[in-house]
Amino acid sequence: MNPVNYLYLAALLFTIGASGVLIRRNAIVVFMCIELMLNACNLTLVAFSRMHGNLDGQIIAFFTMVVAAAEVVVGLAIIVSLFRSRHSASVDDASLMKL
Amino acid sequence: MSFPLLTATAALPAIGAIVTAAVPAAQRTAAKWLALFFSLGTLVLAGIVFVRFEPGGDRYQLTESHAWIADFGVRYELGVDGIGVALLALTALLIPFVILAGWHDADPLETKSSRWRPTQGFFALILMVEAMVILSFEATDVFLFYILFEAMLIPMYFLIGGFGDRAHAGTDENAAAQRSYAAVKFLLYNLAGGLIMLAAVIGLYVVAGSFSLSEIAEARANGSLEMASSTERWLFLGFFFAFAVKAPLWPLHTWLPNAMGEATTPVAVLITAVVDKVGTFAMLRFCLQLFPEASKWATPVILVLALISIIYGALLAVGQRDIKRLIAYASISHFGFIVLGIFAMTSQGQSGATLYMVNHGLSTAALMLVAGFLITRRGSRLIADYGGVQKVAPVLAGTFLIGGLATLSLPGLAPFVSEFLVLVGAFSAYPVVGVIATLGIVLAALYVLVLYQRTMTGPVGEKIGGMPDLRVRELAVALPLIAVLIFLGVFPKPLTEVVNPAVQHTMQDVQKKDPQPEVEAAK
Amino acid sequence: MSATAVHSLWTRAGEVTTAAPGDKFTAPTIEYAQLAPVLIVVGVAVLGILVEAFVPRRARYTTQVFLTVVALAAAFAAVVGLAAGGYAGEKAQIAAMGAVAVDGPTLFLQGTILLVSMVSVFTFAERRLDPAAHGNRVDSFAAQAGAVPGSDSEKAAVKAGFTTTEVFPLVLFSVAGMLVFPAANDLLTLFIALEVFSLPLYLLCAVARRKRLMSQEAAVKYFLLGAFSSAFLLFGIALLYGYAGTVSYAGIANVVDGTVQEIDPALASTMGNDALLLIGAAMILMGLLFKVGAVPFHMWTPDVYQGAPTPVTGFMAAATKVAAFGALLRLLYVVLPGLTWDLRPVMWGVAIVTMLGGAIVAITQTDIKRLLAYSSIAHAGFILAGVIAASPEGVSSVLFYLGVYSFVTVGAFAVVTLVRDAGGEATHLSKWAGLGRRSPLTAAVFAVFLLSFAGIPLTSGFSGKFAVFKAAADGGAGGLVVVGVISSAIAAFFYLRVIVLMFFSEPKADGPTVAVPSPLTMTTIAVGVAVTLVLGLAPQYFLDLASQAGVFVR
Amino acid sequence: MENLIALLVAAPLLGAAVLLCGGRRLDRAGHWIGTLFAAASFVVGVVLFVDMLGRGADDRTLHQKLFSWIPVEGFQADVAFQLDQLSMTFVLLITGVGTLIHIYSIGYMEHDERRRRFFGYLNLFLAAMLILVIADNYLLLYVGWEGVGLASYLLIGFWQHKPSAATAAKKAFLVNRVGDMGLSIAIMLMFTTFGTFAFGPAFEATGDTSEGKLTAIGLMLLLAACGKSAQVPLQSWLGDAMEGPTPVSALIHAATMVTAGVYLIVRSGAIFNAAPDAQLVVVIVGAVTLLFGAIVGCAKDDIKKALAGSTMSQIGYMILAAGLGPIGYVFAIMHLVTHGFFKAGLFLGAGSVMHGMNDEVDMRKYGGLRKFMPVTFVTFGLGYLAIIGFPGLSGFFSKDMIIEAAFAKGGTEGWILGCVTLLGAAITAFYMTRVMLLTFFGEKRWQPDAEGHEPHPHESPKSMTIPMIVLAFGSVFAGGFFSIGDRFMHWLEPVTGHDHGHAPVSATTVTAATMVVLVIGVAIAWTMYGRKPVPVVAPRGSLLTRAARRDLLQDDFNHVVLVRGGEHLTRSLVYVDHTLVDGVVNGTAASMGGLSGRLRKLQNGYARSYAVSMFGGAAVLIAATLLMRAV
Repeated sequence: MNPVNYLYLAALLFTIGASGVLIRRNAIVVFMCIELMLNACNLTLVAFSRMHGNLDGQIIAFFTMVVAAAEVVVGLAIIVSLFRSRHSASVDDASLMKL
Repeated sequence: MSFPLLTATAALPAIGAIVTAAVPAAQRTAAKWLALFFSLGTLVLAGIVFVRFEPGGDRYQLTESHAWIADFGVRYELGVDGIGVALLALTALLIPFVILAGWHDADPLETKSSRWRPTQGFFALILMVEAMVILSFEATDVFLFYILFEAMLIPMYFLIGGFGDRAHAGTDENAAAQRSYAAVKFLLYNLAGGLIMLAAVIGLYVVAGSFSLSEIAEARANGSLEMASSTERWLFLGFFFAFAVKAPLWPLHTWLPNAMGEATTPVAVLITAVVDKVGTFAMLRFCLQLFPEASKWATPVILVLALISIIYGALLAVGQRDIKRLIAYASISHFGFIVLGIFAMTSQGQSGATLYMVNHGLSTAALMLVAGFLITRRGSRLIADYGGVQKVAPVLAGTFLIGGLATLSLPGLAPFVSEFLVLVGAFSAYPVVGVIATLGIVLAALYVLVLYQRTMTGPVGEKIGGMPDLRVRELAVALPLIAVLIFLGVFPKPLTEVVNPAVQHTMQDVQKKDPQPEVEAAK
Repeated sequence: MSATAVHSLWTRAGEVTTAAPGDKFTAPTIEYAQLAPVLIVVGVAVLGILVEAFVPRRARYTTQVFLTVVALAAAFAAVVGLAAGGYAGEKAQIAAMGAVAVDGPTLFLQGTILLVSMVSVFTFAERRLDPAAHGNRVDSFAAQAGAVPGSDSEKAAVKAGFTTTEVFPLVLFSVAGMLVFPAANDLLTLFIALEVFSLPLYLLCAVARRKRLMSQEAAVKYFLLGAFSSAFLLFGIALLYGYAGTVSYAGIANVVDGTVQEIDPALASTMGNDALLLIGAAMILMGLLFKVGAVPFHMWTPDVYQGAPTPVTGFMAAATKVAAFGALLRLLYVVLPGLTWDLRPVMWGVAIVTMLGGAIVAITQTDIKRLLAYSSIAHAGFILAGVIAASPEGVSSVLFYLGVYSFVTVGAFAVVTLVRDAGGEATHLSKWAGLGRRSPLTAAVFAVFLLSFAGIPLTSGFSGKFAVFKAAADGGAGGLVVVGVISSAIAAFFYLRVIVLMFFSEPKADGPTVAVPSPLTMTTIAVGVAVTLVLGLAPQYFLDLASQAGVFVR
Repeated sequence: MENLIALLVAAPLLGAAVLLCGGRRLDRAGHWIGTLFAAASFVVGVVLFVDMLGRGADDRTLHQKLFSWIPVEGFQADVAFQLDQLSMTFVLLITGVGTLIHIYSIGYMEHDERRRRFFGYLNLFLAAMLILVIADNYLLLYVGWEGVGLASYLLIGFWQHKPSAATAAKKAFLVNRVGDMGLSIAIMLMFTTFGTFAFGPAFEATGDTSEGKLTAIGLMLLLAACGKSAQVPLQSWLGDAMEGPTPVSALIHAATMVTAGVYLIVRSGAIFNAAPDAQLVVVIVGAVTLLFGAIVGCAKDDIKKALAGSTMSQIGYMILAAGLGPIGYVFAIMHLVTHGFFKAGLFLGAGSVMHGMNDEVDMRKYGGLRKFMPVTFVTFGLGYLAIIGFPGLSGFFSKDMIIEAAFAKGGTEGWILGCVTLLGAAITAFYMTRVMLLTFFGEKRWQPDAEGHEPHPHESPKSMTIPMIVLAFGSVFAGGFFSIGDRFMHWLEPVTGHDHGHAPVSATTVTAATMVVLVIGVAIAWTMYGRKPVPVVAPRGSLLTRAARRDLLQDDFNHVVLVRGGEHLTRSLVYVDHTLVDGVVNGTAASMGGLSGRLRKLQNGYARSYAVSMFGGAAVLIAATLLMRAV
């Protein structure tokens, strides 16, 4: 398996994630897409870690997972409270503030 | 260390501003007297400066120098040359009259809110402007000057926008809108000019590594500071633009009629007679001294702009229907003369320009303040609303006429001396320019006399009948100004003595010699 | 990058890994003294969580405020102690195994952040502005953030006198992240610090007492976009790591400069691939530019500033900007100086559109908080001009500007909290008409802040702007100075518009009232005014401080 | 003795100051104070004159330097006076006639509530006029020059409540300003050419100067003279200036101020002598004005305007003489002095008539007044005889001299000028006879005015008649006194120089020709106005008459070209200033606002679009970075 393919895959995942953020309306899905982007990063890190033969990348990947978890906590809290007051998780509905 | 006289001249009004602002709301009259007191104190100090200044002495005298912002290469450096002394004296002289003339202009219309203290604010702001203007005439550090040049806009802005002319033709709302338009226009125009100057100030520092006027001038003179001519030109333009806005020079003048029209007359006087002088003063002190080559390079264009200002301002003054706007356009014409004198780069032109600054301040103050008394009586600024005032209020009409005659530079009154010097100076260097500028004196007669004729003569107009003549306070404003105008018209020597050496220094800066008379050149 | 080359690298790299001896692990050394400011803040933040759990509800507010202020003060004392101990100068060093740099910029920025946070916390703790609900004094935060707006449970919470005292530990966590952010000396620390200060801010945005829907919306937007941008940042980190094989700033810098000691084959291969470096650097930059609110990554700013509780907005606007610019400076000056010429055009472009964009769009704003948001965007542009200067002077000018700007910002938002009507803060500009007539002092103070924003001489804003522009001009960015000057002129217009409104318009009959604050908010505002005037008139001492602090340790 | 010179000016100046600043409490004594100060000045003048006569012809110039006025590097202007024979002549004329007219005004202005101020203005005028004639440099002369302009403005517009008076005053000042422009350019030219503008040094330097420069200076001085002396093309103000009280017309617009232009040219003789082209233009202007004024004078029905036309014409004579150079200088001044007497007398007479006729000025509504006001008739008649050049009276001598001098110019030029002057003399005889006949002869033609008040013509009070009588004496005897033994020529010659020229015809022939044309003129007037009754309403008249009534259409030209054109210009400039100059600024502001409004729409509230912006931004950032490396 060519290791550069891991990078291509990571880039693809990152792009998919980013497109999801841009396209999807549901806040939860958007959030999941961001998680996908983070995981793409993890994949890159791990791949490079392997390439360079040091562990830094892998360690960062662990940190990223923790951060992602923390983000989930905070993010879900916010999204849920929004959902409860609006009965909708659409990010487009949340556009009181503009101009 | 000797007594810091120059700082004191600026500090006294500044303290006065703070004290005045702190007067409780109910004690309005006390605030007025305090302001007057402080302005008179400043006048005394300015008088001491005038006396202590030795015309034959060093270029900058009574200097003070203290470390200030070392990181920016900025020092608190003060010093006056003859030009500075003359304008310092003018400022200190005019402010008491401005305060007296505006005695009732800022009385609150309703006294609902106990915290709203417009009167105190009005006089405090005037004193603040005085302090800043005086300090800017004394600053010999470019940065210090720049700071004051910009900072004085703020109190002016509040004076224009916050205290409008109560004789507005439109409704209250309309008046407020017009006023804030004028104030914003004033500030934005000047701020834009100032910010462009800021870029040039920074550029100057990058090139010269110092803000000290004397250091830079010395370095330029002994060749240790080489400036590429393109750099010098850009920097010059940056400085000049700001000063041309403030002066104001055509086509950057359009803020002045609005500002002067909407402001109360004392504030209008403050704008044109005092604050705008900083612009022309700075041309003389900074443009010529720091960028002599670029100044010479730009001279043709500037002279043309000055000529346009003279003729254009005068023609527009003829076409105005509003007394205050008329005087504003007349001022634009006069500022054209001042710029013409400065950039003619002859001794007569520059001496004339300096005297012109002083004299224009006095004459406009006389004309405008009396016009203000008139406008307050009738409650209208439109010329068409007047007529026959001379019949009911002869003293008012008489003082107005003298102010007008000073504006049209009648010999015997101060402005004539300066206008003629400017014309001679311009003529000896650029004959055609001088001849065209002379047209300005005809047009000046036209707008002044048309104004006088329409307001003061003819049958007594509607609502003019019961108009009272000048009161004691108003006489106390008009008569001393007229006395000074006559005195300086007949005996301008005290001023020219002070100004001449400074002009010679400037002439050396730009390395220009007066053109020789043909007779001597032939020999 | 050709696939085969990488493939061969891959295999050989594998060999190296397997050959790594396992007995080289050494216990990490942690310089606790140098990290004291951060540790104090984090420690008290944890303590604050415990307080939430164990201290009775009535005493929580007092305890939390006390703890927070003490923590910030102690941390500030620690910073001062470190600076006095020479860590800002000759003793500057890398601490915590290369994770954190303790040097001049770090200490200066940490000090600024701590002071700004302190005065911000005063506004957090303000309980006199809103009328008391059911006899309980309330602050700007929701009684119960979890309750649905307008629901019975919320009413019950209000009635019971609940308050969200959690905001104080949250602020402390956020401050802790901000303290580390500009000090971060490797990319991992950078990322973690970013998340640590961002996540509490997302929450803080969501807990406004009034206009809760807007508050929640702001939080969602901030959160989603923030997470989005940190994903970019992280990807950039991954790429840089891939390029240099290390995440430490010094290591990357060496690779970028080509001064790296030993080049193993893997590194040799990735080093040759500039795309990794450039894309990585650009994506990290983007993450940081998002935080500072530079165009085109600024879109969150107005909405979030408007929706968040005003004390939070003030804190966020001031402290985040300080921390983010600190990190940006370190990144550009320590990691990427070799890329200066590559990044310069991009940074120029960003600076220009930021200055102009912020100033132009602000002209037509009608909400005071949004207006200040756009103003903060324009200011980010000005600071970027100083960042681009690429000289020690540039660093110190940026440090100075940040110090100046943050205090004015907090002060300005504190004034915004005072102007109220029945619906809470009256942020629509039309409501501010004639404020100068009703309460001249408040209006005057706000005018001072606005003038400082506008960069009028004799206010601190001018000193800062001048320092930055001078550094930029010295650094060869004369063009930026011209653009900066032009956008200053444009910006002046909308500051003036507010002043015109306050002073020259007649007050409306149904206009807002100005609440009389407690000494807390008064302190905030007073500090803002004092800083504005002192640094406007005599900035020399602080300029000295900033220029002494202007050297990064590597 | 020099120290007295300043006193000449100081006295009336002090009078003006006292009267104008004194306020109402001086109302009752104001006229006496004014007269006193004028008389004091006259006395000082006489003392100085006696002193001057006591000294030799070459030692008669006195100097007095008061103080340095405008000392600026390379530019020295002093307040310094120079009293020589030329100045002395003017001083005596000004103070003498001035004092008489002060006395006259006491009666004439008796019922005017602002009489104190009137005397203040008169004193101001005297002071300014004296500065004008005794200044020792052009700049100080300019002060006097504008000062008399101001006084003239104030006095023409003295009855300010009449819009016509206010307009006339403004017009006078403005037209004069155009002339003043010429004077100031002349001074500037002198400064750049000679390096000075004091009389002595400047005249000395003429020898070293190119003729072109001198011609330019001369022409500019001529422009100044045209303005002040109402010469074509700046003559239009004089007719309107008759709106002022009649004593003012007599003093300022007949005897003294309007002759300042002649003074200027004669004083600048050294310059003109070296610039023949300029002299030629002067002569042409004089000749044209001479005829112009005379023609206008023929057509006017307003007695003062007819006299104003005559003034214009007579000053045309003087200017013509002055343009002849040394041949004519002396005669120009001599005619000036005699004209001062008889024209002042004529105006005072006209004022006296108006005084008795309820301020009616239309001669067609007079008629037969000789019976009602005999003193006026006699003095006016003597003035009339003097002006038409009745042998033996003042005008006969002075005008005859000018005609002779014109012929003496020599060549074709001399013939043309001589004929023009003769023609002028004929027309003068015609229109003055017309005035005389319409006013004092024939049937009474006055009618009740709109309110039914019929005028009751009566003789004026003593204060008015005495000055008229004194002036009549001057009109009769001055010319003879001056001419016998060429007294006047010898008196002035040291200052102006004199040259006899080459007369192609003998003096006797000229005198005879003058007599002939005089008789012709009188005869025509007699046939037209003396033999048949004069209609009260003026007939339509010929084209020329109608044009002459309208000042030969010059005012119409001014109105159309200058006033209308100027109005259009200013109006369009106001528009330009508002829409274009200001429009650019406001437009910039507005376009900023528009741009802002458009950019603002990008902020649409949708988080996803914000993300797009970030994503796009990142893409641009990356692309740009890569691109920079590629470049």
